[in-house]
This record gives sequence, structure tokens and C-alpha cells, in this order.
Amino acid sequence: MKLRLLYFAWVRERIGTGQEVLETEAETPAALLEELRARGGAYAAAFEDVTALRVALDQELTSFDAPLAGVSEVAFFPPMTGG
Amino acid sequence: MKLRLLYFAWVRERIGTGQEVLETEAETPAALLEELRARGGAYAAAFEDVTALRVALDQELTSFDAPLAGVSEVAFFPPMTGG
Amino acid sequence: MDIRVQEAAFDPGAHLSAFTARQQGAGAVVSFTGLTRDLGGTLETMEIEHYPGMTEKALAALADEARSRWSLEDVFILHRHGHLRAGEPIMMVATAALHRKPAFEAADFLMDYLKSRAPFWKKEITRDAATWVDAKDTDEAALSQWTR
Amino acid sequence: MDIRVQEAAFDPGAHLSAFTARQQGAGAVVSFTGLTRDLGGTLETMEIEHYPGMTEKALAALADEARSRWSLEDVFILHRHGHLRAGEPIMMVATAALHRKPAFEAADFLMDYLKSRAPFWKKEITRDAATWVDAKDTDEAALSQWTR
Repeated sequence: MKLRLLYFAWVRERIGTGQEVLETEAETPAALLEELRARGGAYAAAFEDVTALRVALDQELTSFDAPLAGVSEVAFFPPMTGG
Repeated sequence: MKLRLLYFAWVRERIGTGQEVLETEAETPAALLEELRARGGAYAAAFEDVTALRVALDQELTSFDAPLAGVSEVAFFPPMTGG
Repeated sequence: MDIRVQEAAFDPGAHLSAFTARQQGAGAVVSFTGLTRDLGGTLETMEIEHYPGMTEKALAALADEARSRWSLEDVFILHRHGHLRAGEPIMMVATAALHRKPAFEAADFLMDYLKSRAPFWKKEITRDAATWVDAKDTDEAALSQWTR
Repeated sequence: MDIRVQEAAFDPGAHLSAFTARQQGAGAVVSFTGLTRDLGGTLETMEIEHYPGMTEKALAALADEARSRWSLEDVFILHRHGHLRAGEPIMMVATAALHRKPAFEAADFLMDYLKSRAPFWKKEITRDAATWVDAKDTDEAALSQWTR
């Protein structure tokens, strides 16, 4: 499955890019995070604490155990600070 | 004691004037209302139902049993409808 | 603090802009604007009577009370009297605070008190009738949440 | 319903005037304006990052949710992104309703959700440092009152 990954705010800064395309077999955002963390370096650092992260699938906020099946865009970012 | 009486909204309309000066011995707005009601006619009609009235002494909302001593301006009017 | 009682029409936006622009440390500005409603389509004018002298005092006391209850940077109150056409703004309040909750609560508080404790009386004038607006029980009830 | 996500500065008053003028039956208009605060006097700019595409969808869904919970005549949301100077307006919401309570509650609701559920991230830039603003526990807690 090919996914477009997006990163925002300090997640983007720590990883050093705002987006990338990934071929993966991960079935949930949690599994995907595990896979990215395994790359080590900036990825391990950015994704160290999952409680500091939020995830959106196809631009909808969701949970880390939601199914990735049929999804094309996954975004990881810190808690939002709008308003 | 000489008092300036003011009437607003439908109280003013029913009585037919917005203000008058009165020499009275009344000790409270309730007693003053009783005295005015005794005039009969428009006064009796306007002041028939005290629950439909509010009173201010020297431009401060108060109760009908507040002391009139030292007061120079008494206003009777319906419940307010501002905003 | 800026309190106005006036006969002239006003533009809520012009006041919001001026109020916002003069804030130094506020992070939150809340405004409320009341408009004359014409539910039946028959309202020609609304007449607002007030108690000159008491009105200004009551509004200033109300603004002071709001400032004593919440940490506010600024308060604005404007209320018209005289003849208003349907759809025109009647009155406006604005509050400024560091954070949004006190700004919201204080504006809500000001409105609840303005409705029932400031000496204004509304009369609706249609083609056929002139009717004094009755005070609403719900407005009186709204005050109870602020009792302390 | 009018939802805007824009980089350009805006005048809250101009939007309030336009919003108020286009109301037909509303008796109550509430607005909230958020300003960049410079508490220490050192803030040079605030940078607001957002998630293009998701932002617009999230704000539209939020406005729809407010309209499903309260009887509203109209909703306006504007949120800036990009570089803002200290003191500038960041965002604004406005609600219009027949009566004041739904207008107040819906504006309060919109703000609580905008703070924690719309994809914006603030970064404060001073002469010496650039710091991502942390989400506040109190903002998360504020959401719980709207849970149903």
C-alpha cells in the first residue's frame, strides 16, 4: 500500500521534511509509527512519545488504532493550538 | 418632605405625565404608592398591581419598603426591557 | 472603559475595530450586538425610553461589577434610545481579557443585567398598534446564575 | 455560513459589520476575536502553520456541528496562517441567532473546538528563540462540557 505521509509543526521540523511517500504493510497508524521509529535517528526522536502526537487519516482526526485500509494520506502532528 | 416623582413607559402613559412634585409624609415607596392610588382614576389604574412595578430612589433600584428619608427623587416604572 | 447612551444609529463593526485596536495585552475580545427583530414583518419602529441620569449610572455600576468579578482589560457598552427602525442595532457590549473564558462570561453577564436591570423600556410600533414589550421570565431567571 | 482561511491581515470590525448587516431575522450577534499577545514584550512574530485541505474541512464540520446543536441564523469563521505580528488579530468567529443565549453558547463552543481540534499550530518567535506553543490542559478540559 502506498501512503502519502505528512508532518506538521515540530514533527515536521524534527524529521526535516513535511512529506514523503511510503510503501508499507502497516495496518494502523500505531504500526506505521513503529515502522518509522525503526528507522532511528530523527524519526526515532520525533516519534518517541506517542502521547505527544495526533494522527489524521485522509484529513480526519482519528485514533492510532484506526484501520489504514483504503487510506491514501496520513498526517502526524502535535496537539493543535488554534484559536 | 418634598419629592420629585418620575414615571416611565406605560406607567407614564397611564398617568398622563412623566413627572410631578409631591409633598408627602410617606415613609416608604409602598406607602407613597398607597397615597397616589387613593387619588383614584388614572393613578389607581396605573398602580393597581404593585408586582408589575419597580421603584428607584435617587436613581438606584430598590425595594418598596426602603426608607424614603433623605431621598429627593422617586421613580416608578414597569420591569425593564433593555438589551 | 467606555459607556455610551445615545440616540444616534451606530455601526457595531466600527466600535469593535476601535475597541480591538486599543487593547495592549488582551488576547480575547468578545462582542454582543442586539438587533431589533421584526418577527411578523409588521414592525415599523421600535421606541426605546430610558431614565436619563440613572441609565448612565446603572451602566457604569454594571461595568464595574463585571470588572470586579472577572479579570478584564476593558469593557465597552453602548445602548440606544429613541426611535429605531427594524433590523437596526439597538445596543452593543464588548469585553477584552487575556483569555477567552472571562471575556465570554463577562459579556454574557453584562447582557443578562442589561436586559432586566438597566432602565430601558421598549415599545414596538406596527401600522396598527403600539405595544410595550413585556419583561420575560427567562430574562429574570438568567440573572440567578450570577447570584453570589 | 462563511468560512475563511487566509494569510492576509483582517479587520474584525469590517467583518462584524458585514455579518450583522446581512442578518434578516437575528436579534443577537456574538463575535470572538483572538489577538496575538506579547506577554513578555519580546514577541516579534507568531507563525501559524496549518494543514491545507484538512483545515477548511474541519472548520466547515465545526460550523455544521454548531448549527446542529443550536438554532443559528448564521456562522462566520476566519483563521489566519503564516506570519503575524504581536497584537494582530489571529482569528474571529461570529454567530447570529434569534436570542442571545444560543449565540453566546455557539460562539463559546466554536472557540473551544478551534483551540484543540482544528489543525493549526502556533510558533512564537522572539529575538532569541522560536518556540512551538504547547497545547493547554485547560483547553482540552474545556471541550468536555460540550460532550454529549
